[in-house]
Amino acid sequence: MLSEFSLIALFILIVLGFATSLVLIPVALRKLGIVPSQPSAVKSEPYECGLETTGPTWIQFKIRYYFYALLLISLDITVVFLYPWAVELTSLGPAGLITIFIFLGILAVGYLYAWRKGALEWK
Amino acid sequence: MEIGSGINSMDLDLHEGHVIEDLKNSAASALPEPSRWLDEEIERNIITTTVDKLLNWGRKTSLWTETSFTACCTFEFISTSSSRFDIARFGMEVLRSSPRHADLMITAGTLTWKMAPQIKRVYEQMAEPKWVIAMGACGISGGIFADSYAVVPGYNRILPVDVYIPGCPPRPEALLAGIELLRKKIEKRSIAKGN
Amino acid sequence: MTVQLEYNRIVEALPQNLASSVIAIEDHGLIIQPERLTDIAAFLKVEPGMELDYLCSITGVDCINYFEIDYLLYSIKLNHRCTLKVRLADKSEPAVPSLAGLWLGAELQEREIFDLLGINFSGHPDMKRIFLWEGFPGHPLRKDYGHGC
Amino acid sequence: MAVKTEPLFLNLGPVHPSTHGVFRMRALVDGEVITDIEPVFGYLHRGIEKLAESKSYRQFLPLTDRLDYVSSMNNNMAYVMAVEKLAGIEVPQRAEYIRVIMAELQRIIAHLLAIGSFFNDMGTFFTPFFYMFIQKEKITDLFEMVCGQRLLYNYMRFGGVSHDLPPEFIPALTRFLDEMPAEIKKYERLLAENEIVLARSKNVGVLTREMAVNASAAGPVLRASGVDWDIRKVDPYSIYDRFDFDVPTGANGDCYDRYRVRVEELTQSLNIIRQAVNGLPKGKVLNPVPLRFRPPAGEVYSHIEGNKGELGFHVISDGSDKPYRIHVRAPSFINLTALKNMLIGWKLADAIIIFGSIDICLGEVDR
Repeated sequence: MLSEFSLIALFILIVLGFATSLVLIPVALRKLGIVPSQPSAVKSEPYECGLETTGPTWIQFKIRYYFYALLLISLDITVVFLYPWAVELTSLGPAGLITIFIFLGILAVGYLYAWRKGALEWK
Repeated sequence: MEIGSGINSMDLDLHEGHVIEDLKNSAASALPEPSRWLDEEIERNIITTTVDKLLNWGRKTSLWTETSFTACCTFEFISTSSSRFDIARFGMEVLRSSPRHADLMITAGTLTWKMAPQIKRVYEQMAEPKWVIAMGACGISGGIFADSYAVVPGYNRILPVDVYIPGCPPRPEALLAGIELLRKKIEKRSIAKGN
Repeated sequence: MTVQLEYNRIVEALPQNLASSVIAIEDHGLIIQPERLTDIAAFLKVEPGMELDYLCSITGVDCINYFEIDYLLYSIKLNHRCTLKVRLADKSEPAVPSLAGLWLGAELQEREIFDLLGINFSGHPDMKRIFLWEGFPGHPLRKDYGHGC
Repeated sequence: MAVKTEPLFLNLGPVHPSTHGVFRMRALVDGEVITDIEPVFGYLHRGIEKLAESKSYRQFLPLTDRLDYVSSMNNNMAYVMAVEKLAGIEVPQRAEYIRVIMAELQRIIAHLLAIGSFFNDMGTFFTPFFYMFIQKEKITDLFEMVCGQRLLYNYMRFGGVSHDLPPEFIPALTRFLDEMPAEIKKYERLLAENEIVLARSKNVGVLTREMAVNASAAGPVLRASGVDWDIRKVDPYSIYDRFDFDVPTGANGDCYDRYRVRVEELTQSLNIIRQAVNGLPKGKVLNPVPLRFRPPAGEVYSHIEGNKGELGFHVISDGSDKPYRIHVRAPSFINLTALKNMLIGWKLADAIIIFGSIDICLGEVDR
């Protein structure tokens, strides 16, 4: 039983190896001096159309952006739950269908509530 | 205009005025072109290794241009990058407006002293390896406006320039010839020189 | 055809207190005293026969012994034009009342004349240099400004 | 739920992809809505008017090409007509017709670039721009045939034009005139009724009629606000009174109307060129002017309808061979007066479109 999972473990190893190597290659090239790298103070400053930034940038931002992000995440998670359901749709039969609709109904209530409260208006 | 935390636009103007005056006083003579190693044929003991060849091939065939265009040459550059003269044959049709993604700065147009600090700052914020093409007579020597009180007589006062392209504006063919010169120059780069 | 408004017709239409401030009538423009510029301009803007509601362009000229500023005015409805001229003999502290209150179009052009000629427009909402940077020595369009940088 | 937010100060700075050159705006932004904006000029100020005082009349001609480098034929025509009016120089009929043909061809190029970059700002990454660029290259070939240059032509002289039309010019021009309407229809199909274009430009950046007149706006910006003011009709110069064409005006002065006025002006310019080609007389093209050209002392203001608005040259001469003072009435520069009123209250993305719809050229703004 355990051997079936060995493929998945191999897959994870390859993915991790690929990801870390992508990150480490530029660092290695720079350390070996193959790729030129001359960091300077001006280079690390933010780019704002060729000028220094003025005024504070860590400021109190509009709360609207935060609402949008919350709504987006809540709806994204539902999609994650729909995948396993969709794969096993035939074997679950009508019972599965009903449970999913209950699940989506609860989410729809939350979404409509946010909509009514005006979280989506952008003024 | 009030900018908040006590600054108003007049303070900004004064600060920027000082930056321009300092740059104007310090940029009295032309910067040396970074191409003196081009003619060092004599001590050719360092053969360009395959790594050099690979890196130089990769860099010269995908030069991304920084859109720091100022004046009339802009439209001649756009003509060159449009479908008729097609700069895409050189892998250069990508125009980057942020210096972070660009590795070639084509200075298309007249440079005034008020614009000089910004162009210098954008150049310094570009990642190595980077090159500069001074396009047009204004880029080389201030061109038709050389004796004006507000024009920098040539980009090499503030930037190390690699290739100069004469013309006012230079024809697209001249621009492509300049780019061909730059590509030859990139082929000669080698890690041993450490640049 | 944009007809040139005859200047004596303007002078007759001006009320008594303004008519005295007209110095001379030249073929290129009506020369008026700088102090009464805004009153005359306001009058010409609303007077039924004139209605010069469009300020086309302002030119500043450094004639050696005085500064001259020409205001070219159009009437869009009646399609005629008129040029007002102001001459400032005092070259050390040249100042003219600003027309930015009457025509918004004057705002940037007056800043340009302040920047390049050094003529101050009193009452202008944002009187500062427009083309050159703060700290630029002198005003380039003056005849005594050294040539070149 | 009004939570206190602080404004962010932002530079839509000189090095910016959609400021049509080196224009800069200091913006105070609350979230995305612009609360205050201040344009900063001067990044391309080359002091052309000061250079004019040390150049002869003939030497100043190439400098006028570099004023609004997208419409150098119009700049040449305006300057040359001003000096001719000052010195009373006669222009042969054939030269007048050639000047009208060149000026209208230049208007087509400038409007194509204006519309193309207007859609660039809207986010269509260079597709319509390069469609219109194909037509622009065709006109550039026509100009190259006539005067050898692609962008800054220096074609006109005091008393006419420098070269006569080569024999292959008229056939090439008629070929262009025949295929251009189909191209304009292609743009219309792609862009005119596109709902994204409508959503993003209808009632965006409205310039009311009173504000447009008060802020001395000119050209398509003024006509889009409903003011029927086109110098070719209102004060016909050169031989424009011989052609019949109508002046498109918009209704409520928003970005969409400015775009529509420019598209209709394309067809009107084609119309004028067709009439000019049919009426083109024979004869010489230049009454030569002496080399040491000295116009009489005096002052003249002569204006034409440039593609961005009324382009005027105020030439003051003191009888010497160098102009005493040349002032350029730059439409791009004065059209920006109302920029602040048009931008405040809109989002940053809309501000870029409104700014693009005014269509300025930095060479003319900063001179």
